[in-house]
Amino acid sequence: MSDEDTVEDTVEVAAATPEQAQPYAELGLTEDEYATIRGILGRRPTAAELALYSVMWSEHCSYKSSKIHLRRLAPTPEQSENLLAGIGANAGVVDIGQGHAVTFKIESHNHPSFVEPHQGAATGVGGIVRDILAMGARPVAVMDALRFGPADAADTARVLPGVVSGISFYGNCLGLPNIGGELAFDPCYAGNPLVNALCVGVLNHDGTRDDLQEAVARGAGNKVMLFGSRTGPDGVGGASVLASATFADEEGKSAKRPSVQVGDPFMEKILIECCLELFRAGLIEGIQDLGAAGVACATTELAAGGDGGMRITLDDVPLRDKTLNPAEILMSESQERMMAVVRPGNLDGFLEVCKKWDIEAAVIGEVTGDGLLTMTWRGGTVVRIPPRTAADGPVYDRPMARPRDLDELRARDPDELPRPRSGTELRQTLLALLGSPELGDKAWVTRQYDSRVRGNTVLAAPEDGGLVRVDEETGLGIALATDGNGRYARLDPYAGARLALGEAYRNVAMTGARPVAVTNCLNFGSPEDPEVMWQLAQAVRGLADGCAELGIPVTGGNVSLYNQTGGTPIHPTPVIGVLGVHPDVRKRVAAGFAADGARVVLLGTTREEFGGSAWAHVRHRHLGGLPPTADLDTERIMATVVASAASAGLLASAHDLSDGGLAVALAESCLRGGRGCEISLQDMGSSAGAGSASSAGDAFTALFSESAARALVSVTPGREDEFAALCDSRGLPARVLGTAGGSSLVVSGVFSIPLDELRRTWEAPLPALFG
Amino acid sequence: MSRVIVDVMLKPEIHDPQGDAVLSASRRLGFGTITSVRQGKIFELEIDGPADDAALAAARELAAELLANPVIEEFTLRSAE
Amino acid sequence: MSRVIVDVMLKPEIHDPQGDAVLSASRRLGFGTITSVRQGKIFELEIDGPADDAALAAARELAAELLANPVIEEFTLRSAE
Amino acid sequence: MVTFPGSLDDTDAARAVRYAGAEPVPLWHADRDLRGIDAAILPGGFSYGDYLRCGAIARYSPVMSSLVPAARKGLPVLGICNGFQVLCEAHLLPGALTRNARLKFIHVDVRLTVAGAGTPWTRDYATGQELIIPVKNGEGAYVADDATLDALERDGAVIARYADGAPNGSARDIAGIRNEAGNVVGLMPHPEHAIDPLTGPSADGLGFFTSAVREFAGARV
Ligand SMILES: Nc1ncnc2c1ncn2[C@@H]1O[C@H](COP(=O)(O)OP(=O)(O)O)[C@@H](O)[C@H]1O
Ligand SMILES: [Mg+2]
Repeated sequence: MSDEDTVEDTVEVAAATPEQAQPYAELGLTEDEYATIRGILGRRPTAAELALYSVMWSEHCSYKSSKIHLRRLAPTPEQSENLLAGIGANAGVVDIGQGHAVTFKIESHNHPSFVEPHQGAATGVGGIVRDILAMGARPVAVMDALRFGPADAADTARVLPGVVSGISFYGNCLGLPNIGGELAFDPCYAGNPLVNALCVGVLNHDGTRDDLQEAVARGAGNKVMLFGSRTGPDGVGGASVLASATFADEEGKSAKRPSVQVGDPFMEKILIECCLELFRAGLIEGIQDLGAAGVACATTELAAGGDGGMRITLDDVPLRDKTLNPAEILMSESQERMMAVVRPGNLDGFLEVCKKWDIEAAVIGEVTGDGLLTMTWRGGTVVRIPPRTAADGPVYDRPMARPRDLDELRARDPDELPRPRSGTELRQTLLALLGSPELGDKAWVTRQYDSRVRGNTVLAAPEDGGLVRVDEETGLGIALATDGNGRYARLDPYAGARLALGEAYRNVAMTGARPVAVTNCLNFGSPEDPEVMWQLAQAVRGLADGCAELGIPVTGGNVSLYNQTGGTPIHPTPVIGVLGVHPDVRKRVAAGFAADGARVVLLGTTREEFGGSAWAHVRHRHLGGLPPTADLDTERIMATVVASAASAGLLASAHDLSDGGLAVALAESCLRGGRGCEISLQDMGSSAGAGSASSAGDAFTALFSESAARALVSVTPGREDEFAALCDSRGLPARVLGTAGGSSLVVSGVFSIPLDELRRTWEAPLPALFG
Repeated sequence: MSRVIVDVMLKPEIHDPQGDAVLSASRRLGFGTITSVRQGKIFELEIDGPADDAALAAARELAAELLANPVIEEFTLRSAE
Repeated sequence: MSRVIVDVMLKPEIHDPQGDAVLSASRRLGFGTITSVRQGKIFELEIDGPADDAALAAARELAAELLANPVIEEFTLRSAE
Repeated sequence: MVTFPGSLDDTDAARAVRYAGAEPVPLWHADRDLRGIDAAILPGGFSYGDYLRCGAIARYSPVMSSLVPAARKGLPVLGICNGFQVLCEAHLLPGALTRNARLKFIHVDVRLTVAGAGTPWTRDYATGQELIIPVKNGEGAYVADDATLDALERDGAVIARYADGAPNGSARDIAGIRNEAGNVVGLMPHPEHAIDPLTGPSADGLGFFTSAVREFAGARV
């Protein structure tokens, strides 16, 4: 847009024209923020500086509303024992022993995925993969946690298939197995789907060779390299920026800039291989991926993390569109780009590797010693700022208020809902849950994902946790799960975060792995709404307390705010990812009943807990009461029991209980193993108090309550006593329910459902909706 | 029976990795004079009745609703003899 | 600088699931008069120099070698003004 | 083992070769040198992003300019998924692979019936043997004109079929074919993902690799 003859807004021009009006509000800065910037610089910012501050100080990049709360997540020394990098790095890194370290992180791409589902979701995967790569790791797997409006809503038919095809297209083409994720539906996400993507990578960390990379620009004279795709107008600003006086040259003539970024997974794939080769050859001093806020963010963060300053020649940025001006170059969100700091002596080697992979690379500047980030364009200085002032951004302590409707919501007790009583009704209830989009088979989605590529996937969806082999010799592996439940968090955000943590932890534990670290994506409404801020603060507190109880650290994450339709925020939805270490993946445990005659055992305690349950949601579209109690002590004990039992070979299967409770878990273990079971509910549902153990009311609680910290296992035939003794020694409640085998799910005296019928019902919902 | 052809191209400012890949392949094959490639989609529609305004209007509506993604693409109509 | 457009279509005897999917979607949307849809690819080439025979020849060669797979596809050239 | 930019299942196929008892030799797409290999595998993936047509751009890489004549002279070549697509584009095999019938990428374990056990890649199987092997592709529907299909069937050049119907719309449920001489084989499903029940649905795919290894072990004696 800037013609040769337009005068560029340089630092000198800015100093000489202090009164010139600037479109700070259109760029999303408040009057106070604008004044702060003027104060920092001692003059008005140039157009390029304004663009840079506006993106760096955006909620997305600066965490200005959430930072004050996120501080709670800082791990204690005890929690960070094996932490090589934590919050503040591109992604946290955990030492898993045997010379391996693992880095993982989850990130949102909610808004882009609503505008253009396919490309939005695809570039979401691309972005999180580059974060992992920037730590020096080879990305080895991805996961996706998805939430949409009602499954049968017209817009869901537009958004869901597009999001899934985008994740499939990008992840498959990158050669990263998709090992799991989530799929949930709720009217609260109708205008605002949640698309959270997780990536995990593995790096060497063995004393002789350490692949860990840092996002820093150190050493005056070192070169700043931009490599990968060319910079185009992708994602620049949006209408408000373009409508502004400064950014459009002539009324009406301003080229329309797209806010949609298009992903190029092939470029990302060769970029990954190129970076890994650069790391191996030791050619890089510091590296940063380009995500939101592109060159502005990468230069600022590298410079802010370094020991000097940085000088950039914007003319040297390889452009796809020659008409971009400095502000646009800085803000462009073109995908598949990385920035590295390279010693002059390594420059030739660096370029050689890039050439081998057919990756375009350019020297765009160098590290200086003056403490400033300086950028020039056509000979003029268009940016000169102290980089930390842009990288750190403001911190807000926004007002908080407990939601006015919370008491009313909690008073809406699920006890008032009509409960199934007879065996026939209970049978129907189970089939209705299994046949719902919420709880039905997710294969319509997961069949579009390659879960096998790289040949190390031991468990993937629909197992509780994904499990990936890291070392072929020893069988060392990593397990991952993501979980979140917006309904629970809506009823109680503190408990909701702990429940999500507990569930992800439990899912990882079910594979036989030991949970070791946490990442999280906090999806909330507008921070300017005090009720949303209260939810956020509660959820963060819940997560922090929960992690402390479990003794594992939060290693990183992402906050996505402004998730709302009109004035209505989504349910607060903290999505928690847990990483586990599996000592030997050959001893993994899966969810399906694997042996005829195996004793089926329920671990944990069942209480009458239906607030926010799948039953209330699917059968009655009801949300009220209190969510289940998060029992992290039991989660912890259960994880150690399952890990010991798995390594001793005591378990034929293990499956966590969550949405839909025991009934759904039983059905899933039957379907997954291709084997029925016969169980009895004698004495269950005890805390329902009086009433005889065999009454249908108790059967309902036993089957559909969603008490946390429970699991359904089957025991290797012949090892029953050992397993019982193990549970006993750890004080873990373990109730024998019956045995696996046969071709029906039989609950004695209540109902019997042939596997065929279960399977038909379970497989039906998504194909019926999406073809 | 009439035939209408709908050409769908990415908007000029939208990144076209496919076109770029074809361009670099064509360079490797020695087609040095080709300086840019953009890849799009083409739909040949057969419509009941003559190639009149009504047929074109139907094609245009279909293109806008289904064939092109207005967020990133634009389309043009041609009527084939 | 000249522009040549290459249209690549599946040969008529080759099954076109994309076209069929568009056809059934168009039926669902109520476009009853559309009786057949075939989907193809379009390549817009920019070629150094005038739109002369040499430019067309280069485009034809590229189409034959790279843009179309002769086993299943056929192509036509157009020169764009 | 050829690696194109965008090859993905190359490490997996190399592992399968190791499991079969041979040494995988990496070949880089930009090198013409075949490094004295006994057999070549073109692995799955998305070479060059599969942006034009799957395999269309890889076909013109330098390594293919050496591989195509070597294959014509009898070098055993196995193309898996994307590799199959490259072999068709390079006209080492007839026909072409097109978009899946339902237009979506599909990853599913399928039952295959071995139809031609006589190639260097299938000797360890019996004709009629059933295998459980994953398919995963977006453009896996094999097409060719009827005359070509008839010829393939007449010559016994169809080496594997989908036993329960093609999940991707392949003509006549064809999952894999060989060339006339039998040394070049293209296969849509991924045997390298079925070499160990720990990481795949079975170990049924290993036979493709042991077949070739046995061939050379024998030849050298
Ligand atoms: N919910 C959270 N919990 C913990 N750390 C967080 C959270 N959200 C963000 N972070 C951390 O803040 C830093 C900046 O996050 P982000 O802007 O998403 O990274 P990037 O710049 O790589 O996109 C990262 O270290 C990230 O892990
Ligand atoms: Mg980052």
